Amino acid sequence: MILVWMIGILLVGGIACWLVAQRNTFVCRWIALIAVITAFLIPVGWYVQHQPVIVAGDNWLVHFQADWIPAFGISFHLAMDGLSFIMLLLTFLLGVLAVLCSWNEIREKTGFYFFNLLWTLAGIAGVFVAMDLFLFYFFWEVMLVPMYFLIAIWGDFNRRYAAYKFFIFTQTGGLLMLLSILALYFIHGQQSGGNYTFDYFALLNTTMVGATARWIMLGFLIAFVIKLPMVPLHNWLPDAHSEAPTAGSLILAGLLLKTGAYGIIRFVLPLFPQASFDVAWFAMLVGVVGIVYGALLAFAQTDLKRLIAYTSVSHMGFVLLGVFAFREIALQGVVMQLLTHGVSTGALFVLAGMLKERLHTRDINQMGGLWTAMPRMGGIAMVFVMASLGLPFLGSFIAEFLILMGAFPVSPVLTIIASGGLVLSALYSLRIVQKVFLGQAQTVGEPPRDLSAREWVIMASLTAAIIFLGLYPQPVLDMVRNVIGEMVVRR
Amino acid sequence: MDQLLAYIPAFPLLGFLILSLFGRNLPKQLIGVIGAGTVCIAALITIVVGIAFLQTTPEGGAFSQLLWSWFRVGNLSIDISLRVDALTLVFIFIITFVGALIHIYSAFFMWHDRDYARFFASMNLFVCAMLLLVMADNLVLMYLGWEGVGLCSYLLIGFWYEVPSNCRAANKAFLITRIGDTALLIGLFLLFQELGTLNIPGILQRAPDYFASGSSNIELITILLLVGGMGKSAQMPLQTWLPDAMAGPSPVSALIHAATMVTAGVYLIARMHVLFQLSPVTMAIVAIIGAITLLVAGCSALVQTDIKRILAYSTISQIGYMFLALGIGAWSAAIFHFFTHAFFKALLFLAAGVVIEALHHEHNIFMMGGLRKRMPVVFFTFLAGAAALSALPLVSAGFFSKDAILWYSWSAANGNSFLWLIALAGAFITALYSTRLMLVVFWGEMKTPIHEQPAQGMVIPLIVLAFFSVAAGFIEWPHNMVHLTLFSDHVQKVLPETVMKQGLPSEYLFQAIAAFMTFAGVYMGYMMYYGKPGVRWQQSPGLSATREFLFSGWKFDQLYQFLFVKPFVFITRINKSDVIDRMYNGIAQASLRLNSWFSISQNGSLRLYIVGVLAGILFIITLQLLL
Amino acid sequence: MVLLVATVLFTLGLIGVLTRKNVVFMLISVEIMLNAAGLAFVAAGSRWEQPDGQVMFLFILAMAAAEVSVGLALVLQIYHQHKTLDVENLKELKD
Amino acid sequence: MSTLFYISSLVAIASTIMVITRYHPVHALLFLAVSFLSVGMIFLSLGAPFVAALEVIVYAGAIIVLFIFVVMMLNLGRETAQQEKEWLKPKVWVVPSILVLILLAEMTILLFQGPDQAMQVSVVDPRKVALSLYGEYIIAVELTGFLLMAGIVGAAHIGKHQRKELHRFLQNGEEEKARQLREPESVTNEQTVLHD
Repeated sequence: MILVWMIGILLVGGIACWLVAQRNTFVCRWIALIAVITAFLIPVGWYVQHQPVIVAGDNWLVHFQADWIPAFGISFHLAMDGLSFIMLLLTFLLGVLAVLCSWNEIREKTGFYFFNLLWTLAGIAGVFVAMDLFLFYFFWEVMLVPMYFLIAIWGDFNRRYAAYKFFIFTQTGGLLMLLSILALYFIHGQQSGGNYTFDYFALLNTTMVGATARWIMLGFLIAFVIKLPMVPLHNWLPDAHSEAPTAGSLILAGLLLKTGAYGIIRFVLPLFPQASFDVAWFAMLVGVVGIVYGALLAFAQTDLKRLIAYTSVSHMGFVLLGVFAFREIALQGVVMQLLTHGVSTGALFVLAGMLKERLHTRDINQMGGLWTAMPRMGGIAMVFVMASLGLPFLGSFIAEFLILMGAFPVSPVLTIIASGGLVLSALYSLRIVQKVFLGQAQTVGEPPRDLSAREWVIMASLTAAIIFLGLYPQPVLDMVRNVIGEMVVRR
Repeated sequence: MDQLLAYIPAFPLLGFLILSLFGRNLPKQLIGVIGAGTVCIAALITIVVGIAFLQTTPEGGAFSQLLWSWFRVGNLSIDISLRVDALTLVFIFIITFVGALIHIYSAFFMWHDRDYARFFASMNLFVCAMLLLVMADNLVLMYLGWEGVGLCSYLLIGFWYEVPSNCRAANKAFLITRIGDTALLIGLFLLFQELGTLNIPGILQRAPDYFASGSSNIELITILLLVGGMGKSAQMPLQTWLPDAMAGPSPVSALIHAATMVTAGVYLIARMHVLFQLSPVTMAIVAIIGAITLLVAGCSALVQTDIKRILAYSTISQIGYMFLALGIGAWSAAIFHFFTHAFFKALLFLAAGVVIEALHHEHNIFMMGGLRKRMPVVFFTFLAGAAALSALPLVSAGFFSKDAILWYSWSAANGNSFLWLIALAGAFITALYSTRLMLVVFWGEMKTPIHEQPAQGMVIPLIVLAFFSVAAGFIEWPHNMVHLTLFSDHVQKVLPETVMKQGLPSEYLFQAIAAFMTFAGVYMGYMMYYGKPGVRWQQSPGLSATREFLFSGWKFDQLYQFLFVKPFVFITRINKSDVIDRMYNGIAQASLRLNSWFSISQNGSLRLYIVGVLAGILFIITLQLLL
Repeated sequence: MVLLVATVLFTLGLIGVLTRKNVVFMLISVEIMLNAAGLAFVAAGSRWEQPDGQVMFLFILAMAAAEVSVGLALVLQIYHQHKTLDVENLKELKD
Repeated sequence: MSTLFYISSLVAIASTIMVITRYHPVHALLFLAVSFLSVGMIFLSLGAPFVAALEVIVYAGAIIVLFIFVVMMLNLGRETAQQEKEWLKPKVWVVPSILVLILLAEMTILLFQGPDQAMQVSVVDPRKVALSLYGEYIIAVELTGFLLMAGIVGAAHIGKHQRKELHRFLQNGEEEKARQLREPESVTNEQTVLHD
């Protein structure tokens, strides 16, 4: 039931924001903030209550099922296991920060903005807990459309182009997934003698022959790797990230990309164990290509947000590499990577947003020497740049270390190339620091302000999160151990 | 005693946290006290631990403390736990003790700097990371320290970030060491795959049973570890970052780029000695790399004009000696050289810092001169350091350690005359450039007026370090002189004894030759630079090309620039806007083009539409008729 | 035979739609075509002795009535706005 | 096949040809009425009296009347006839007519390809039609109801005499054109006033 509450609060909060904003935008902001914080507190409170049970108990921690359209075997089936729980926490944490960082940034159509923001969050949360494939598709779209509006209305100069591109890419993937879902639905229905259902757990038992399984699997996989994004399909990402408003970038980088990885772990691997194993070497190869290619492109960019966007491409390559290594260590690393990348890249985007707010540019050639004026921001930026290049004691290192460690026995050559990506990541990460914070201070106008209290709260919580994940990742690893373990066994 | 270990890195960490969070609001005095004080406390604890260790060797030869379990996944289990054995003890002593002296020195040296707090925060973090590196119980935690010192090195080289060249130097240092680090990381993966553990005692215990000596896997692992060590320790061919790293403040050069961080490679190899002993090829490579490096860097040091760059090249060269010693299996000699080198090189850098500060940030030695009378304390301490560097027999610590390496390079089982000759040539060159440095800086006439005398707080560390530069050697004498081998006895609780050849000539002969070479170097330097500082030598046209070549560090920078940097930048530049993106835009363009074609037919003429419909019907019916 | 008549009527209607330029005439021709289609339906119904053909005719009738009312309303508007009923002059879709 | 059928067919075709060749709209409408009536006769001969009645009432009655109303409202008279005469040059109608005739030929061929059976005429009485209409076709009837409703509402809405309004997509740049169109319009109004 808590799952329904979490999503419901966001949906209702979104509508309330929209309605209230006609009268008073200030109240609207507070409603949004309170809604997200409540949604955040629900799983936290639940965790505090049930903590001893989690480690010992079975995989599925919370179940909720209600009929939706029984005629077509569609039910409103939500369930949460360790993986979902982790992703939900990330979602709401970043959700709170997203609301906070759009506090002053958004001045037009505030109500509609927060409506879209909360609905996107609700969609993402839904994606992480939906256990009915139809419902999953539904939430998949719920998170897509408001995001489109966020980019298209409150974006930057080139927002239309970016929003279209984002929409077309993701929608193409989404439709392919819908086709696959339907195919799976019918195949399962025929096999089980007319018991047509979209339920995840029922569909798990579908048996398919090689070619069929491969095509259906590809439908899912393509949808997810577009979101991830995998290299030849990554082009929506730099545009969408760089044009979206700060909170939009935060959610895009921190959460939307994660839904792709989550989908692969939740659906592709368990539903099509053999078929996904067949494409594994290719997926790993593409992942490694993504690591290197993303890093090369990131190094060349002069637009700060674009640069960070390409670093996401590079980091998500690790996810692909790790997932298709089919090793427990690597999969645990992938989950860590989802978390830490969400936090660290999200933080970098927030920083870029703050810089843009102050300097009105995203061009790193026009920045420089900002450390003098903003030592606090510089320090924080240093932390996250270091996280992005995988410095130990920050969470990203654990993630990348585990992924590489897990993938190494499977494919030493690819892992070594991927490790080479670490050197490249140092290149682009240091470039950020050097171009933005180091060097001679630009003496145009008065120096920009350092962090305000609100921004300080945002950055401090992200910093605390990334350091905690780096020094004590064990709770996360314990949380997903059963899930991952079962997946490895299944293969 | 075990419970005390965590406090050694914890105090510098505490200093870092206080200074980085609240540093801006604290008064400068307090910052200095916190910055230096935390390291001093760490040094005191280290001494307490050390005394306890020496009195009663703990069970298993090491103190160890488990702090918390870092992460456990599958069969991989990594703890945050510390371990201090005899080898680590030497390192943490140097790190905290020399570190404390340097911190005290910096409290005065950096007094006028705007970012006083940031400096001490970074320095404290460095000490903490370095301590973790050497105290780590497993290789992942060691890697944490390894990267942590890299970060601090980066932050401190680029401390004066407003000068672009400093930032470039910092980036270069970070990147080149990063290449080594990545190799190290891959080595860890391979090691884990083979042995199933990353615990240092576990590895050392299992390796001899698991690996056949000289098998390809162990060679590969050790080579990867070696590359990691080469990156950090600035050995060929990854040495180019260290001279540029001198862009940082002098105490930084002293602490990070002379005494501690750059010897991390030495520590790694010594720590993993079991693996290296199993792989003779790698051992040979280590020795050869050390030999080449010491010669190449020594030659470059001969012609540098920047006082800190001279010392930087000399550092590379001295670490080359350590690698040489490691490669021939003279483990304790290598660690002993690290021990003495830490004192005298830190001393030299600190003294150089005083000189530079006194002369208005003048780095060029040919703009100095005549400082002997004006700054006597600095002169004498510098003299002690330079004597140790050039290994003057019996009166300097450097003699005892370097002589041991020279002796083993011939007499150890893996040694040979070739390595010995190179080491001997290196000794000659070292003496030559040390003399040059001394003569040019402290003799002759003054070219730049002295701006200020060093503060008392800066002089005391110099004197302490000078004392150790002379006296530290006396705890380990050559076998043929006094039978006092405190250091190697201590270290050999962990490290194996050096295997010697049979039927060697007398050790006296080698000592005499080494001493002769040193004096020859000093004499030649005296001939060339005394009185008229190298005018003839500098301006000889035939030599100027060679001089230019050596001055630029054997053109390694240019070579890398040409081989790696330029192609990389070129590739990234041409692909800035992403080729793949063009493909998708191509699709979009094509649809637009099609749209413009088709929209011609969409012209609003109703009758044309109907004709179109009619043509369609006709077409279908004709088909029906014909088929 | 009836179908032949229906076909002829249909084609005549089509000719009318194609050749006339006046919108009113075009509408008239459309009516002829609809009528011809209805004729074909009724003929088919009568051939098989089923009521369905006539039912279909009824629907066509209703549709024709609706179509002509809307169409004529449009004609009125077009005439008011453009002062012409020439389809060649009514190409507003062109860009 | 009865003689009635042949005669009424011939009349229908002839009057339809007249419809599409008339220049004057009222003439055309008169011939259209004849055409409808003769089609009604065909229905009778096919044994469908109910439909025949409807044909007369709805087509020949209601629809023709609608047309005539419009023609009267728009004042389409001799001028229109003149215009039509000018427009209907052979080069305008020859090509479409040939196309359509080809179509006719093809359809005829298709018609006669099948097994040629003599048409048996049998009466389908209105009762059967009504039963089936409100039996199996009830949904279609309701839909037709919607359609008629929509037609009425649509016609009422469109037919409202309203000011010219452009769609917002067309507004840019169309303002100018609209103004240009409106100016000669006022002139013609004056002229008509003068003529009257």
